[in-house]
Amino acid sequence: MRSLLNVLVIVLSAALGLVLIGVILESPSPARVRLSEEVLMQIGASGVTHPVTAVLLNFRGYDTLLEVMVLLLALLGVLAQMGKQKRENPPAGFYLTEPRMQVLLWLARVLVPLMVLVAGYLLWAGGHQPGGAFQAGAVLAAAGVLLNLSGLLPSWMEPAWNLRAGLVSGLLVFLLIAAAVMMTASPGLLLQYPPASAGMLILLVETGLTLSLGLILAGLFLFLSGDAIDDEADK
Amino acid sequence: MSGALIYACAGAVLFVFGVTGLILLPHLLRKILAFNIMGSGVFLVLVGLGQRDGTPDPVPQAMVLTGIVVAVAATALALALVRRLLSLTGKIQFPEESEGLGRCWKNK
Amino acid sequence: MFDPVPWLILLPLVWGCLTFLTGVGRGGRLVLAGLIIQLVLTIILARQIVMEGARHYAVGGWGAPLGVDLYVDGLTGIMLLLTHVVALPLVVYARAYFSSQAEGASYFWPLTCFLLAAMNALFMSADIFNIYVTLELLGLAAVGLVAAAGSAGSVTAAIRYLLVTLLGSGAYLMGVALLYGTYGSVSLAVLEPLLATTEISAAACLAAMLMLAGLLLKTALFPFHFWLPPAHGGAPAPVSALLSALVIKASFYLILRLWFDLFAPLVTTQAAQLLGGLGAAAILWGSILAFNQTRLKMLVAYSTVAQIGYLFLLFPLMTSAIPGAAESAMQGGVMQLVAHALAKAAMFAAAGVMVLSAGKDDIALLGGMSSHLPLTLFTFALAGITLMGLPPSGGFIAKWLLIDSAVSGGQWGWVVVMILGGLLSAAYVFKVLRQAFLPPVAGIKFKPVIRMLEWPAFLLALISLLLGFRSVEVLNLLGAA
Amino acid sequence: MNFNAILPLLVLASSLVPGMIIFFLPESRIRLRTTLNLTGAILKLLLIGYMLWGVQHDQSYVFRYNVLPDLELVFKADALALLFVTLSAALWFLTTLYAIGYLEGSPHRSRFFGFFSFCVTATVGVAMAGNLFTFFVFYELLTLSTYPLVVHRGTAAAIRAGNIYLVYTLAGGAVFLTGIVWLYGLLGQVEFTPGGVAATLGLEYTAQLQVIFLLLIAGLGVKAALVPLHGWLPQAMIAPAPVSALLHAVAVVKAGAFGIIRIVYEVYGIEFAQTLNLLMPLAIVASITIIWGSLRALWQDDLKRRLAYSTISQVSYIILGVTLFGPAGTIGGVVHLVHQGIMKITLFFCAGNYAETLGIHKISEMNGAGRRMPWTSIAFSVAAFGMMGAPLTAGYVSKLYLNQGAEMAEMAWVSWMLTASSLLNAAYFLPILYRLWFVNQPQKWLQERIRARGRWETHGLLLIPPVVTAVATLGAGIFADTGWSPLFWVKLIAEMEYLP
Repeated sequence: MRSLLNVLVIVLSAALGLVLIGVILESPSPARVRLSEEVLMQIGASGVTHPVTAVLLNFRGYDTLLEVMVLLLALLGVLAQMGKQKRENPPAGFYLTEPRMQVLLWLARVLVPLMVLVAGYLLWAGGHQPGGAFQAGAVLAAAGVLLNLSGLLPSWMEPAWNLRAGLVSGLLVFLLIAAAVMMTASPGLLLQYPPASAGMLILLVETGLTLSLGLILAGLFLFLSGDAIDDEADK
Repeated sequence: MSGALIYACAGAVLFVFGVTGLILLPHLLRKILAFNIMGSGVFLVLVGLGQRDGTPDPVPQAMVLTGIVVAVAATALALALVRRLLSLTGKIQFPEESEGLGRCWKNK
Repeated sequence: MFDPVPWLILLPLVWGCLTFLTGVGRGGRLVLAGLIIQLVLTIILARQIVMEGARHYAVGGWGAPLGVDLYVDGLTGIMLLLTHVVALPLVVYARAYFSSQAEGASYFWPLTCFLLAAMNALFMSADIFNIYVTLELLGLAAVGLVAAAGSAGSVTAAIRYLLVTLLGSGAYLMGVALLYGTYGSVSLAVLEPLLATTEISAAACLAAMLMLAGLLLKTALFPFHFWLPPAHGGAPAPVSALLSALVIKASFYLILRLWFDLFAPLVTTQAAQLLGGLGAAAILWGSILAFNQTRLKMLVAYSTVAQIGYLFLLFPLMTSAIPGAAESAMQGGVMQLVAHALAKAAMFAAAGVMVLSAGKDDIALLGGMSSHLPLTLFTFALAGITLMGLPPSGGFIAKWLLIDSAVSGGQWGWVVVMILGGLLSAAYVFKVLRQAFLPPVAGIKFKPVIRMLEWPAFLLALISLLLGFRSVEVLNLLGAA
Repeated sequence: MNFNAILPLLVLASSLVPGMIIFFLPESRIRLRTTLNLTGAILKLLLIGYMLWGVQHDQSYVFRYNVLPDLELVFKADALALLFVTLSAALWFLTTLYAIGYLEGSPHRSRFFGFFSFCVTATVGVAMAGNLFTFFVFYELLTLSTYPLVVHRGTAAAIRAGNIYLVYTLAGGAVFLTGIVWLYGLLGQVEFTPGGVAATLGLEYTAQLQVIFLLLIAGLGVKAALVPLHGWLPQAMIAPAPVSALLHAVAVVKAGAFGIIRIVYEVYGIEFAQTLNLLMPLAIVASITIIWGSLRALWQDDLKRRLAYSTISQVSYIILGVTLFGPAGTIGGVVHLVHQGIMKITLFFCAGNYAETLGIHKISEMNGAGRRMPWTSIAFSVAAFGMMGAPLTAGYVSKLYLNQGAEMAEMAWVSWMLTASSLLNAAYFLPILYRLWFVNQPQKWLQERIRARGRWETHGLLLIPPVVTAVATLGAGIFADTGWSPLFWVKLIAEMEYLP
């Protein structure tokens, strides 16, 4: 029975794959909308020059707002799963005390400042070439993970108010700007940036996002790594 | 057939692999990986089909960026849950379901 | 004119951030206040819809196809109102619940706020990619809430739920990709006329199948229901209530929207009959399984599986050519959705109170409940009346409309299913009620519960019962175009 | 909205509101509970008295409310409604008195009286329903509000009886609903109108209308305990005596019978029903029920069970009368609705008295109880003679008109059947009376819970209601021709139905 079901799933999936490929090779509808042209036409009013950033933070900025919320939600889910035991003086990367790990330690000390620099650059570059808040945030988070792995940054526990503030600051700034542009203009719409100040506002949003995305992404790792160490210690 | 369509077709294959794996693989980490493969497949189709006539289209690219972040978030949550399950039961599998889809229909 | 649309998305997000800032397990009062404001906003919005009809809202001012559009019409208004009317008593309930039982309380408030934000965003979205994001939001928030109980059972249920919801949205997104590849847009307002006027393409058909399949999986329609009972039955009671009453309805709402608007040129009578058949199977099979349960919350969860089935009967009924039959089918389906949401929230809340008081989730331990917690048992019974479709509840009006539609359309098979389903639901509801009339099991000592746990549940049940007298308003709102 | 329109609502509220308050009262607030109960009951009687007066002076009391754009909730206090409302309100008052005495000191009384009031509200709703939809709403509410009363004792046997009760009534309700929705689909609105509304459809719908009739009667027949749908009734005897009294005499079985009256006269119309050949099959079913119930009653030793089978038989007199085409049949059937109610409630009150006072549940234990409890036993005897159709009692009047009706409808076999039934009635009631009065009492009563105090052979509240209803049984028979008898009122109703 079980194997029969498995075979059924495989056969169905294969069929789905074939149909999918067939459909992909089919020619598109003649009435197809050319959205990329529209993007290029309107990009002047978006406040940035890179089309992907324009779509991401202006034309479809609403998606991005929700996307930040997705990350925050995942973090909340992770936080709710944190080990409930109270750790005193959390041991950070205790398994890295062996001498041969010194290389990693050294590497981290060199790399982390560089990574922060790169993150800043990515953030700034996002306006006119590939880059932006998410990439910058990811690099920042990676720096945090590296520090934790090399024992320089302790794992995080139940976040205190300052860390919590940092985690939601990006979303709050985003919300604040979204509401502000709506209320100052009349009739204002949600996330409707005035073309004149759009560039500045987007940079503001992106800066806020970089910081808190870095924290959130790092948190996804750092809030749980302490548990891993606890489990290890239990053994 | 343009280059973009090759990506899209590869995406279709990845998607199917991912779906099959997600349903059939018993180990939860593999399921999570399968989900990521599935997601990548969809992203490839999205971008590949979007620029089938050769010019890159920023809209699907932005969508894929959003999709990737969503996938990262979901993966992180899934991993956290699986870790939790590991520390509660010592297993990285559904307790009553040793393999495959099967048990889904059994309800007690 | 004041426009509540953007605020219904922004405000819950703000509450979510603020409750996260206030700290673990805190912020219930803030959410309560926030929800009252939102309820007022939804009422204003509903009035606007009735007076001025449906409208689009261009986020960022770009408009489709470049920007993301929101769209509100009567159905949106109903869903938004329903969400807030259900959520508000549940927030009061949850505050009392988590004060007597801390398990799962830690991040309940921010997760709930984000859940509500996700639902508001989903109901108003008119952009299939944006809908994908809201679906994921909703899924992650729901999974987080289920997992928060922290037991092995609830974590397992949460993982299963997460994987199912990810599979579902993966399939949905593939459909979006195909539609974008073929038509170059993700806006419903752009896609609808394109699909309606051009020749039907294979890509559109496949996209429709993938998207609907993904949503069916999330709606837990038979035979995709396997993930629902452990997830809904294992979560803390306020979470179960939110999930069973509202979250399931969100994906159903999308099916409704896509089926009758975007994919209207594609769907066939056979497909509608298939959905109806699955709905019928869900009604019968879900009810039988509900009756077989020994745990109260699992019984209620399986009842959700069964009740979802009724919603899908409207698809075959809508194919009727008789004028009026299709209209009553739609009205009946929406009434069923609303009535079930209210009743199921009440029922889960009442079940939670009983489990809390008995200390264990076991129907056999309910003896004596009728004198220990008469109000809660009464709540359960009132909610049961709606589920059984007995007068004067909203469920009865729903069933009346659906049966009326089936009879006048000559589709007798569905009449039999609905009648049988009503009787089967009576079987499982009374299985609980009659147990409560028996003397207490020897050795069991009921814990006293706070009043604030009992009244919100009762209020919900009462609304579901009295809905029958106010259905004209609901249908007015539904009819606003 | 004028006062006449809200009057039907007030009648409903006079038991609903006290019921809701009582439901949430703590167990210990006995006096407040009693006050609420009796205030409600008296208020209801006063309101009904006012409406009775009004209807005789050509006032109409109609309340309408749109539940759906084309679906109305209608309460209408027409002559037929008032007949049933008066019966239930009067008997409710007496049963409440009785129940207060009967349940003294027992647990869960707030719950009991709460549902008791809901039950009467539902009955009144059934009576005043102005269309089929409204009727159904209250018909189902009646099921729901009586279930907690049936299982009130919380014993395994009570729960089992409750299950059987639910299976029958909910299934019946579902069938009924199907018929109603179908009929609404054909007619748009199904308002109760003297002379019927279905005739407008014409004969091309014959087949559909016949099936719908079958569905409606099957749904109503469950509560009216038509054979073979009667199985729940003897089981439900497990309930406390006031509940049995209510189920059998007023609320449940009468709701079924009353529904059949409405369906035949005011939905189909008696003439159209005759044209569709619907009356004869119903008459046959009713006759079978009459004979079957009486036969089964013969073999019961448990007093309440014998009375239950007697109910099955007697309620079908009403239905039989309805099917006899012609005014006399109508009068006989409808008046029996009232007469049977008064007589049967007397019997159940008395049965409760024997059980409560002396611990007697079986007929074989009733030897000589007449001397120990003379008033109860006199009341019992009067009602039993009434059931047999003895002259000077209400039962005689009913049977007289039923026989006339059979003659007018040219159905001679019905007269024979009625005679046979009367003989059977005598066969199962006379042995009881014989034991009561002519057999010596045992040395010691089974379980004498209430001692006789002077002239009070039992608790005063247990004694007054059966005596009052027994007097009413005689009154309705002796003063049948006066302007205040049920018969007079029923003749008015029949006139309207057969008005050319």
